[in-house]
Amino acid sequence: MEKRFVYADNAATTPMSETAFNAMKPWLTENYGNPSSLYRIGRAAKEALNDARTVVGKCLNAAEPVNEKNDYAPGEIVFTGGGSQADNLAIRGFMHGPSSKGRKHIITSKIEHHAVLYTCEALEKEGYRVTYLNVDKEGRVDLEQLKAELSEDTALVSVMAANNEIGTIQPIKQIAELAHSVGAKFHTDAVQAVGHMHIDVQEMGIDMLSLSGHKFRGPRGTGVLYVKKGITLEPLVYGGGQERGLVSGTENTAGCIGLAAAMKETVEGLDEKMGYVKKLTDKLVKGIMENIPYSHYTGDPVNRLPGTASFVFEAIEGEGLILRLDNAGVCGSTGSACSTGSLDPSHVLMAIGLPHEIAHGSLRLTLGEQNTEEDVDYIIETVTDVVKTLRSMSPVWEN
Amino acid sequence: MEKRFVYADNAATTPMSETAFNAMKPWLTENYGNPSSLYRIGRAAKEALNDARTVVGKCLNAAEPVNEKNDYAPGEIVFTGGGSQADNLAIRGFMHGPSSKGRKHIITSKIEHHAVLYTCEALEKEGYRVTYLNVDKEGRVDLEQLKAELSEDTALVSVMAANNEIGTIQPIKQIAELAHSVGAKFHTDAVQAVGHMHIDVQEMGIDMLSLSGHKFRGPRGTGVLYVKKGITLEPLVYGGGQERGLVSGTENTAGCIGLAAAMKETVEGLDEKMGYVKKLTDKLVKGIMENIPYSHYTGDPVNRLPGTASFVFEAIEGEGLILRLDNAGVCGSTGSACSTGSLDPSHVLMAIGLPHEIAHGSLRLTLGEQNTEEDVDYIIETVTDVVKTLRSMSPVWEN
Amino acid sequence: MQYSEKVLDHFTHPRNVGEIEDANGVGEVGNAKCGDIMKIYLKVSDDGIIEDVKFKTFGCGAAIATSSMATEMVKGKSLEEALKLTNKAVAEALDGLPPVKMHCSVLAEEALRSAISDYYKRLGKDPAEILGCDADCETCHKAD
Ligand SMILES: Cc1ncc(COP(=O)(O)O)c(C=O)c1O
Ligand SMILES: Cc1ncc(COP(=O)(O)O)c(C=O)c1O
Ligand code: FES
Ligand code: FES
Repeated sequence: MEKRFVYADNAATTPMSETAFNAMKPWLTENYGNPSSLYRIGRAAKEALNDARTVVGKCLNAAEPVNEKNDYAPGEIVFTGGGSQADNLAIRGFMHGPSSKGRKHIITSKIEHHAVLYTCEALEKEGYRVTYLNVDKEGRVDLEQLKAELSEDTALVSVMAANNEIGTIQPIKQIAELAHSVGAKFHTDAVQAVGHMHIDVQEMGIDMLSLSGHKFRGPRGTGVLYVKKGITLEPLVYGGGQERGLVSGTENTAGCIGLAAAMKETVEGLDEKMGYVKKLTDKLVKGIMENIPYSHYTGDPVNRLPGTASFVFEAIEGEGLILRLDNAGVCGSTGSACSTGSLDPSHVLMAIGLPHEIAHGSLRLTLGEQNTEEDVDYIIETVTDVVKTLRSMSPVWEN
Repeated sequence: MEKRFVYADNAATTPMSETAFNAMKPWLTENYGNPSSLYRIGRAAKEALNDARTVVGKCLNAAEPVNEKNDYAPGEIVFTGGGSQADNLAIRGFMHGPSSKGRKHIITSKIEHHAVLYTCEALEKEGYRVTYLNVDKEGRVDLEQLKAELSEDTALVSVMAANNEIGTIQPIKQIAELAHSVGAKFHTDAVQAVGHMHIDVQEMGIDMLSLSGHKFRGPRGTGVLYVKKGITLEPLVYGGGQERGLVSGTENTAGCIGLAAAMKETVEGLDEKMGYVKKLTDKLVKGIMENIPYSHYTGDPVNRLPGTASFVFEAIEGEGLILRLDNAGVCGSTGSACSTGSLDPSHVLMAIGLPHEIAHGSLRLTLGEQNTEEDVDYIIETVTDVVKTLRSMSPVWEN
Repeated sequence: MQYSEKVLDHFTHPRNVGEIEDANGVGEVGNAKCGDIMKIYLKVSDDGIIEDVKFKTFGCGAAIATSSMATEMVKGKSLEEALKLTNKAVAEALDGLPPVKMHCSVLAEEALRSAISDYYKRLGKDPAEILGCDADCETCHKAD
């Protein structure tokens, strides 16, 4: 097959869409008013920012706006500098703020993103108690354990909507209900979910939700924390009082507008687009599993993000795999420890019970609507070749 | 005079420069690799990000890079989502981190930006002790008070390089020396200073310095905290470990590159550009003071930012002034309480000793290199007219 | 904070600005420390109709716009009708005010009541009997 360039790492970041870029451009250049300024060009920026808020609110089915022109249910949509900032604000801000009502217990899962895990660990040092739920082999959180751990001291349950490494989708509606049954609030890190599955904060009982612009073809350095009306957080950034005082700093108007434009675009016709992506992914998974012996599919085969295909290959190491795939024009990622210089492979692969030596050979390929059948054929062929080559060099490989 | 549009609020934000936009553009569109990714397009992003770091480091005269291709004195340049984030990280991160060595006292000034003041107030609630230094009528901090307050318990002195409302420049080198004399570290909020005066972190004895991209014609939502080697902070945002673990989150490559490009451009030929801006500002101040009776110049007439002209006019209120100037095409700002819906006028105008009723009539005009002599003539004429009209409507004005 | 087009119009082209030389009712409320003072001049006819009204205001855009709108709304009306004018009605007539600016509209209502009170006082009547108070208490001189 002819060499091609295939970007199959859409869970890491996505190419910005033309729609998003075009929406941003005027706000990067001619429309430079500061939204806090009193004069016309400032007010225009403020209005555009609130329009962006409204778009995001609608995509999540947040509460109705209080009035046509102004904030979308004032404060429900809080712009941040990315998904990590949203996660930090949600968890630290909630536990330190009045809405936690003195409760000191957090429940989360073992396979959360580090933005959630490390925030929780920092809170543990301050004296909060954190339960990290186990997950099964396919990455689904243990609901029985959740039920057993919930108590009147539980302030917050934070479980991601979908996992970034293996794509497993969690039963968040059920988790939210359980959390609410003891009076706790529910936060979900939906950074990987937005644009890949339907989200309805009201229907799903979500109290807080994090998302990140660049994961759905919006700009880098932009994110949103949805905060249900009535919840009061401690600020992440103190200062001039922007974003309801939660994330002070002159607003990145262009970024917020780009995020909203990308979100609207991504949510439109989602079913159809995801149907297409899922078909590609299924083909990819089938091809790889058939071609490559001693390979294992990771994640939940049914409840998973349509674009995520993740594997482990025995007897090889992930970093080398990524670098060789790159030479062949394919961009993917790995949870191998070697890729980060740490000792342990990805905490997610550990949590689903993979032995160290196998977890090292992990590969995550994440497809988007830009990908084609030809891309998939090319990936299958390339991965097969590369795995074969690496195995032929591996002392632990016996034919 | 013919109506024109004059943007004279460069301290609020600046129009992005073409250089910055052009530098960013490819990183918004075609070069979308995540800097943490192992493959080529990821590594290219990482490299570009570190080049941006190097540019910023050079502009501040940070320590020499450890090697040619990599981080500028690893970690000295930390990218943040803006000036407020840099201030929060510097102060909260330092006090909570190991470098404060258990000392519990902070010294700052009464005229800092709210990003500093409110962070300090939050720390007070946690049990830290904060001294807010007085300033004189021209806005210079009281060095005698500083000397008297410094003790072995003082961990950090944070005084802004130049004030955003009245433009007064502080003797930061002297302040840094005093801080060091008791073993405290020195942070300066240089958000308004960068691009308007020379900054040399080594020569000035600065341990930490905050800056914000959009104040010198770079992009919104980008900033930097310079952190001198050897200082360890607690993170502002926990997560994937980006920016030395201090501000986790997928890097806003385009934004950082835009900031660096704007910074380089702004620092080149600074003397000449600032000479030009100062001439304009002097003319503006002279014209307004001569034309308008019962007007007062605020700030230090000598040690001030070259582009800042700030005034108070008796018997009128600032919000109305700004709105009418806007109608005439002139963008400026005010510290009036009415402009923000708060009860008190700007804390800076209070700190320099202005009575409430006079502080309400404040006007800040901040010029940049884009402004011309004609702009200045037009501003003088317009402000004179508007002040006259508003006074004619004011019950407290007697001819 | 966003002003409606109407607020901006009344702020930019305020109606009835100035003083009335031979006013027979003058009221002033607010204080400069809070950043707003409003003074209203009334020319009331013998049969109790507001023939002319003018104002002077030291205050924000909303303060000036509400002064302008309030004077428009009472011009040609009887004192009884004028006394029924509420700050809410003034704000509504301006297509609303930002929440943080509602207190500025109170000022217009109070200044008007104060001027009407002054008119009655000049006639030797006790305004408290008609207004329910003499429109000169501490509440009337507070910014919000
Ligand atoms: C002195 C000073 N510090 C901090 C900031 C905050 O910067 P940013 O709005 O980029 O967060 C500003 C500007 O708003 C400022 O003028
Ligand atoms: C599940 C999840 N949460 C949070 C994040 C953090 O988002 P960002 O990098 O935009 O801060 C990511 C992506 O990196 C993610 O995949
Ligand atoms: S007069 Fe001060 S807010 Fe209206
Ligand atoms: S309400 Fe004003 S005097 Fe009573």
